[in-house]
Amino acid sequence: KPMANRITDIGPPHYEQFFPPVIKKNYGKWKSHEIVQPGVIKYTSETGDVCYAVRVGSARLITTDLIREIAEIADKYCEGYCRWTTRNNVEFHVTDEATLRALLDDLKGRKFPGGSYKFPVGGTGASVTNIVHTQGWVHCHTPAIDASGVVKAVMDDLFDYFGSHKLPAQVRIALACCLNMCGAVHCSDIAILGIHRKPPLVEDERITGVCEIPLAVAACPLGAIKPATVEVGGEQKKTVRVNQDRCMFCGNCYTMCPAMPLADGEGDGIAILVGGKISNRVSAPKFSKLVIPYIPNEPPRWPTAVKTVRRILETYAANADKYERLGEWAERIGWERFFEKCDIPFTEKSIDDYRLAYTTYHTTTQFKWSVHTDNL
Amino acid sequence: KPMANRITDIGPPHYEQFFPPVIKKNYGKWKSHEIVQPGVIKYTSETGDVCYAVRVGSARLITTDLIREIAEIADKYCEGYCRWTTRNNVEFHVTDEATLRALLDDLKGRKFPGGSYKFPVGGTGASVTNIVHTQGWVHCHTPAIDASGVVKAVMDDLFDYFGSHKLPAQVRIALACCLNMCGAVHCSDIAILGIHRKPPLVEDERITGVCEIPLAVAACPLGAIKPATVEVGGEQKKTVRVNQDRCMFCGNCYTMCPAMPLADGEGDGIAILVGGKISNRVSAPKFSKLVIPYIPNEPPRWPTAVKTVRRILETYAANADKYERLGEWAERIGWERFFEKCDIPFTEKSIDDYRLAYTTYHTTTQFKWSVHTDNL
Amino acid sequence: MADVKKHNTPMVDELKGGSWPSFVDDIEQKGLKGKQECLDLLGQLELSYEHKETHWKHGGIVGVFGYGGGVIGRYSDVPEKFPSIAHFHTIRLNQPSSKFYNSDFLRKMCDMWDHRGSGMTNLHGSTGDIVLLGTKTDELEPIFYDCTHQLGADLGGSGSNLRTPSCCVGKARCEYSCLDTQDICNDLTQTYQDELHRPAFPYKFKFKVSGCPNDCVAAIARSDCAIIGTWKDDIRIDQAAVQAYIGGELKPNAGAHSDRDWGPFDIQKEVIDLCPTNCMWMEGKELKIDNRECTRCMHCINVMPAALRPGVETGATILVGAKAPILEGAQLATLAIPFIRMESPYDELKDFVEKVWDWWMEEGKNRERFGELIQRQSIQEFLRRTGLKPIPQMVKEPRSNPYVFWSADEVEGGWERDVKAFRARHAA
Amino acid sequence: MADVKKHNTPMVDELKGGSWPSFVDDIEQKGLKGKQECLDLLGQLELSYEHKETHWKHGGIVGVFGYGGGVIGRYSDVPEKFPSIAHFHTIRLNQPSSKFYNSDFLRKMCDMWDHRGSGMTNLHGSTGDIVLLGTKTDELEPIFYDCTHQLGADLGGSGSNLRTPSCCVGKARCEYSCLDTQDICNDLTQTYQDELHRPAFPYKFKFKVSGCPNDCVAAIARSDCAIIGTWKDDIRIDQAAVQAYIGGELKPNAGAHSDRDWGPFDIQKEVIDLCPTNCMWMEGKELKIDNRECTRCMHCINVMPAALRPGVETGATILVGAKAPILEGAQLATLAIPFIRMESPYDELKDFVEKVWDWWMEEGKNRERFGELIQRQSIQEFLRRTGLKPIPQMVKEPRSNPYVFWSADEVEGGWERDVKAFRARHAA
Ligand code: SRM
Ligand code: SRM
Ligand code: SRM
Ligand code: SRM
Ligand code: SF4
Ligand code: SF4
Ligand code: SF4
Ligand code: SF4
Ligand code: SF4
Ligand code: SF4
Ligand code: SF4
Ligand code: SF4
Repeated sequence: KPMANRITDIGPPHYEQFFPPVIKKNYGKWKSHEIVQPGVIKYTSETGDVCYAVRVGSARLITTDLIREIAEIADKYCEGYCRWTTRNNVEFHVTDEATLRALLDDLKGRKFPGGSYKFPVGGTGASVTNIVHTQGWVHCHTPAIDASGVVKAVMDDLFDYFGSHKLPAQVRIALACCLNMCGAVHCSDIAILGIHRKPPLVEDERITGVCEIPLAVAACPLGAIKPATVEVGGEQKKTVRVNQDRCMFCGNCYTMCPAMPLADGEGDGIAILVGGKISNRVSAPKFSKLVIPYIPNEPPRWPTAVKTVRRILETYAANADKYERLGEWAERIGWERFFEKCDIPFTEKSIDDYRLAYTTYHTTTQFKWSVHTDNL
Repeated sequence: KPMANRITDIGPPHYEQFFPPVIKKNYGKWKSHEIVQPGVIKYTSETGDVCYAVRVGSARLITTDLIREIAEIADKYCEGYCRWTTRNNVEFHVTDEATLRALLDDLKGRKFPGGSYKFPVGGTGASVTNIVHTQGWVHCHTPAIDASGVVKAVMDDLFDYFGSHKLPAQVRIALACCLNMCGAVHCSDIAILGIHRKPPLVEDERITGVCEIPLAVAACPLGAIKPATVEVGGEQKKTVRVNQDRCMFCGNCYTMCPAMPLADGEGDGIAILVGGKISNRVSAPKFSKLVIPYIPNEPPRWPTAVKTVRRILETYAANADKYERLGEWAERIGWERFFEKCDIPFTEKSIDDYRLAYTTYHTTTQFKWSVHTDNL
Repeated sequence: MADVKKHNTPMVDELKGGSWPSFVDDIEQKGLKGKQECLDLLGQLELSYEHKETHWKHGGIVGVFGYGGGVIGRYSDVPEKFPSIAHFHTIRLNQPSSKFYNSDFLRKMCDMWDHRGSGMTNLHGSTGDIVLLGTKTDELEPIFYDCTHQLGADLGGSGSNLRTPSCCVGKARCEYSCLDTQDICNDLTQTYQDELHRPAFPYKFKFKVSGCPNDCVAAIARSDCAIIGTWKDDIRIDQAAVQAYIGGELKPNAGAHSDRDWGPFDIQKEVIDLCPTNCMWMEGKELKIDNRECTRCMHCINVMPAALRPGVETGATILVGAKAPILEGAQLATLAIPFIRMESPYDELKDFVEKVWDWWMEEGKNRERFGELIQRQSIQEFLRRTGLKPIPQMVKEPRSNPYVFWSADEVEGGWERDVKAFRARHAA
Repeated sequence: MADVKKHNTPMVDELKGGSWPSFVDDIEQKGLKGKQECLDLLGQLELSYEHKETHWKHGGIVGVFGYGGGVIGRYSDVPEKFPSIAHFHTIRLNQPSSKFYNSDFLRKMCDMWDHRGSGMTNLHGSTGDIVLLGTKTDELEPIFYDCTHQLGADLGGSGSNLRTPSCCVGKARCEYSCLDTQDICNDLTQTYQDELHRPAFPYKFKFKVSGCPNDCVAAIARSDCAIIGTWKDDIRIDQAAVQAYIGGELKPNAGAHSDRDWGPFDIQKEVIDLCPTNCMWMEGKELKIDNRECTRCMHCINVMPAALRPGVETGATILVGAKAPILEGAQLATLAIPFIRMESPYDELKDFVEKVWDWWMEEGKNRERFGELIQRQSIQEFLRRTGLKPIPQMVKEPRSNPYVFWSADEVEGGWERDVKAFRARHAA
């Protein structure tokens, strides 16, 4: 009887009940911190208390069995508490070194049958932490790529950077499986974005049954959709037609109308954007910029995307200054030099032609000579 | 018989015939220069030749009598040659110091009856050089302000800065008498801009006679003009109506249609923009930004505008670093600080609401406390 | 358990190798223990890997009684092959602020979800919710009942409503925090339960709360209303600790660069020269900051956390209108209120938020985010609607185009003009 | 002369005082010598000072036979009061490149203008023309005759045509110039006489030529096609002269700061630290430049002109589309060609320009500047029309929105898709 004694609008459980004692006691009293090793941050309080936060990577897409295992670890070492970070890592808190060592040992030993770590420790400081990502083919209806699989492939490749502090600054990678960009892809150091490249199909037979034509027409930001009447099986049917040359594959029509699917195995794939950031540290938050317009979908291990991300990351790592985020580096050396150093071909796809395009035009004689100009 | 022996399309006289001998001889061979005193630049050639350029201010709006006087000076000291600069100053070239001294003495002595200098020497280096300006009430049909009169008033006040090198960098002042901006007002350190603030009148009786209604309608960038039919003296007349709340006084309708005048003695006046530049030195060229939306027209000597320009100039001079242009300074200290230091009230008029407005929104937590936030 | 059907998933299986936690292994293990949904999900994923296309149908509106959000309807488009995931709706459970849990809560949740759902989750969704991944329509009401009665938990947002607010770890563990991020997040969530559960907005609306400008919850990029901690007074300096950094006893940036040799710490190069406002300098052995010129970017504090701390006169900067690209292009949040004191019950903030909503509900078009409304109607209109004053901090720079609107009452003599009088002065 | 009528001009007269050259005095003197136009102009200006409104009528199309530009029609709207300026058209005479003159030419021009016009001029107009200010319709043909026959001069541009090109002083007197600015300017003017005199464009089109990135003719802000000198090889360094600057024997920036005490010259602070690319450093007594990283901003050269000089492998950077605000907002010119060799007869440049014009004449709307066409149709279209290759130097930064256009032939399988096949894979 689910409707009996109905309770509504109680909101989330109150956070305070979930605070480990040391957190509760020292709320607002923390004085400083030190990352004692990758993945382990030691916090010191004004009260003299100390708290070690141990951060472990997670696939985010996890089962209740894995959550139970986390609960078990929490019970064993952490008085029953744990937390998740804003980037889907898990954190355990302990207050003494002995427990810390035991916990770390324990974590290292836990693996999946296939050999992957259940709880790799890392993600702090100048590392690559967990990839913020979305649903992909596991749950969404609009994706152009998978999410969890791509993330797994990329993180396997960059695993060493998760558990170490070798980079000039933190590198935040994000993935979104379509232009809706559920996540922070638009402001990430490196972003993996699912894109469609074929205009929507129009299901003339179905459209009036499943959506309102005016809504479908209005959905298109470029006015590429026009109402139309066609003959289907001898009957006049209201439908729409897409001006394919004006379509930029945003998928908004499909969001509004199920009879206009975009997904296409051959057409869909990955775009890579780089140089975004969120923190206000030194420079203001920045958008990511599109540097590679298309990489085909290559399940299950997406080798080209993986290689490309690594190449960008390592070129950055080898060249940037300490504390310098990827986008700050690219801006300091100039984008011509970024493309040159990363050996990425520059294409017209990287040139803005949307609403604010003019503000990205280069309006000075200041530029650097590069491979792009060497033959002039 | 003007049509007899008609010659057309001969283009301008060839420049070379007007080169002074030293210029002709050393074309492309100049090695370096030195500003020996404000207004006097000494050029040295690879050939060993030397040429002094003496720059004198000019009202630009000058009579043939004054030009004859210039020709006379050129004959006397410069083998008959002279030139005008891209900012409407006049330059005399001499090749030895004695002639230079004689020329400078001569120039200093030439004055108009009212006491103003005919040929003030200056405009080089870190000075305020001539104000680039336009027609104003002396010749144009769309001005919101006078040009020559305002320039005279401002330059009288800043005269000392024309003949000296006291500023952190060059300061380029420009004036345009309407939003058409015939000049470099949109990229000047300080810009004086004539603005209208009343929507166009519509002369219903006249409009069909003097312009095409569809052209008038199409002229408006904001679509504020709609065709209309009204009764004039019992007759139905085609005309237009302006949605006054959508008008931003650009004057484009008047440009296209004489029956839609904007000029209004009470409404028109001056806006001040600052921080533009053209050179690619250190920073890229920049647009000027609107910091004072309105100063009433105060002929003949525009005291408020004059005072305001001086205040901005002197605040800049007192605070900027050597080589730093006004806009570079404002960006370095932050615009909140610019308004504070210059004691200019910030109004909503300085906030962009045109096509690319979003790109001027402040999208970081980085800002400075200022008088504007002191009461929060 | 005997009847679970494992599909042939050669491609998906390749994601078991490598070091990063394998969701495939995790899910397969769970499936092999009896959860057919897990095996069907991997099976369908394999099919997607073959086709390179998703196999989920478009949307589907499902939910619980009286709520307009919190459940995302989802159906397989190959249900005959994968019948256990024919329905595969997700539940968004509103997470506790900053995502601390105890094992008791987690276990109860797992039990419930094994019982009524697929056993698969996302911890957490991008907005912050606990995402329970995959259940059937029939189970929705029971799940809701169990959540509210047994877990003391409620649904999060979806659709055109307030979305689940979220926040950084803040004062619970971070010495930088200028805000009680949890309390603010929780208070807003509780205050606006109705807005969260019953869509009445033109589109989604998100709050995110970060304790300082490092912005660890990405508020400035992802929330219609970003609440970010800051301070008005001076950065607190412990000069002895500054010397300890200079002397190498303390590791810069708390050791964040430990695995590479960047040479000895150089305060001039690593702190003073990188300060974006150039407002720091050494005076002998003293580090000096001209705080009026500081823009609180956090860099110096991040590099020397044991020596520098934010001031004590704390509050929030409010920025509005961030969003992903659909439709007009992505926006970062725009500074609206440079400083607001944040003391419970946050009335001043709520008053502002409600003015924002009033305007947006009145003028916003269907599926127009708040940031797009500002772009369409102007910051000026935003100021009028919220009663805020224009200040230069709201813009990167003053406008460069001269297209200023004036209203009749601002202009001497108003706008009524007489054509005849004009032509008396000026012959046509 | 006895019959000249001086108006009462108390306000305008106030502009005789002060130190800056007084146009009022100049004009009044000329008027008192017998030019009624001068006195009437001051009279009408006085009336404008009273009304705070212009007293010129709207436009008026006048011109000389066979030309569509070069004359701006102008009529007083109070002709009865100021009959000598009832007609007051201006003539735009195309100036010689970089505006050198000899006294003979100037005197001839003055004689002609005293005879046929008002005796008032602008030297020069903002575009660069010799502006002869004020004459009557009847005089237009005779003026044109006199100009072409006696002065060897022709009209400049006005209306929807090529406007009078102009250039900086360049190699004639400036050691920085990487271009023969005069020759380029003159050559383009002569080559495109037809385009200059007979409006066939959607709107105006301007060329300006600056010899180096200091851009003394403001090309980047004011020309549809800006031709700006630059170099590909290394900055030439005279190390002895560098030392002379350091030692104080040479004045920095050629003495441009002479009237204020800025302290002794500090090469680190004044040159090396201000270099926008940080590509300079001292190695012992040697100044070093990593020229591949230099963006040729001119700063170091400007500060130490006796020590540093542009390279010798010179050419031009071409930027297109600058304009004032009407209508879409001002534009600075956008980089189109990073480097083009500039040798007479400049065929490569002209080929580019003609492609630009073809596209613009085909697609440009009435009164749409070339820069606006690029904005409307995209840089991509610009590249297609001109055959240029996309290079990163054309943009400040790559796009941040993901709204990329693809064409069918770029996409595997093209765009023709079969709904039935799709639905065979995916049940609706
Ligand atoms: C745990 C977490 C907050 C939470 O509520 O969950 C957190 C925790 C800390 N952040 Fe963060 N940040 C967390 C997400 C973020 C995010 C959000 C994101 O990535 O989506 C950002 C903005 C990212 C961006 O700018 O693109 C973020 C930008 C920072 C910065 C700025 C770094 C920079 O160079 O720009 C600092 C300062 C620093 O690292 O010195 C910082 C500093 C910190 C400190 C040192 C604060 C403190 O004293 O406790 C914490 C440990 C940092 C570390 O891991 O080395 N945190 N931090 C998040 C951990 C995510 C993870 O699992 O990896
Ligand atoms: C004569 C003239 C060229 C001409 O063809 O007529 C000219 C001549 C010189 N300019 Fe210029 N510039 C001239 C207009 C300009 C303009 C255009 C304008 O103002 O409308 C600019 C761009 C203005 C801007 O950036 O907003 C201009 C930006 C420069 C700069 C860059 C200065 C800066 O700090 O950004 C330099 C470099 C310098 O001064 O060291 C420069 C340098 C020079 C040098 C030193 C070049 C040389 O070696 O001969 C010349 C003497 C400079 C002086 O006056 O101190 N010239 N110069 C123009 C004189 C105008 C006048 O009468 O005052
Ligand atoms: C589940 C989640 C992704 C995830 O894997 O974590 C998600 C999933 C969907 N998002 Fe999202 N969004 C999710 C967080 C976000 C975020 C991130 C955030 O909230 O911080 C964003 C970017 C920030 C923003 O709000 O702009 C985001 C921007 C969008 C958009 C584009 C909105 C825009 O204004 O640009 C859409 C399209 C729409 O609303 O029609 C969208 C639409 C969707 C839909 C409902 C698909 C659709 O077209 O209707 C997805 C349902 C997927 C599914 O079947 O489960 N989702 N979506 C996230 C919510 C989980 C949670 O509640 O915690
Ligand atoms: C005479 C001159 C101003 C001056 O005092 O020097 C001038 C005067 C006029 N300009 Fe201009 N423009 C003059 C140089 C400019 C410049 C500067 C330049 O060429 O370097 C510009 C800005 C650069 C540009 O082209 O964008 C300029 C941008 C305009 C505009 C706005 C164009 C735009 O795209 O934004 C208009 C409006 C129009 O064309 O309808 C305009 C229109 C006009 C008209 C024809 C008025 C009109 O609305 O039809 C003016 C006639 C005034 C008169 O009665 O004498 N004038 N005009 C300049 C030409 C003299 C010459 O030939 O040397
Ligand atoms: S990014 Fe697109 S495909 Fe991925 S979860 Fe969000 S809406 Fe779905
Ligand atoms: S995908 Fe986007 S651009 Fe293409 S038709 Fe649909 S709504 Fe329009
Ligand atoms: S700026 Fe305007 S008013 Fe002034 S000359 Fe140009 S068009 Fe005429
Ligand atoms: S002045 Fe400009 S905005 Fe106003 S009606 Fe005329 S064209 Fe439109
Ligand atoms: S945003 Fe600031 S207060 Fe919050 S966790 Fe990050 S560093 Fe700490
Ligand atoms: S917080 Fe940032 S701006 Fe302020 S002093 Fe530190 S580094 Fe400088
Ligand atoms: S633009 Fe360059 S070459 Fe031309 S005058 Fe100016 S400094 Fe000399
Ligand atoms: S020209 Fe500019 S960028 Fe090049 S070395 Fe000199 S200062 Fe640096």
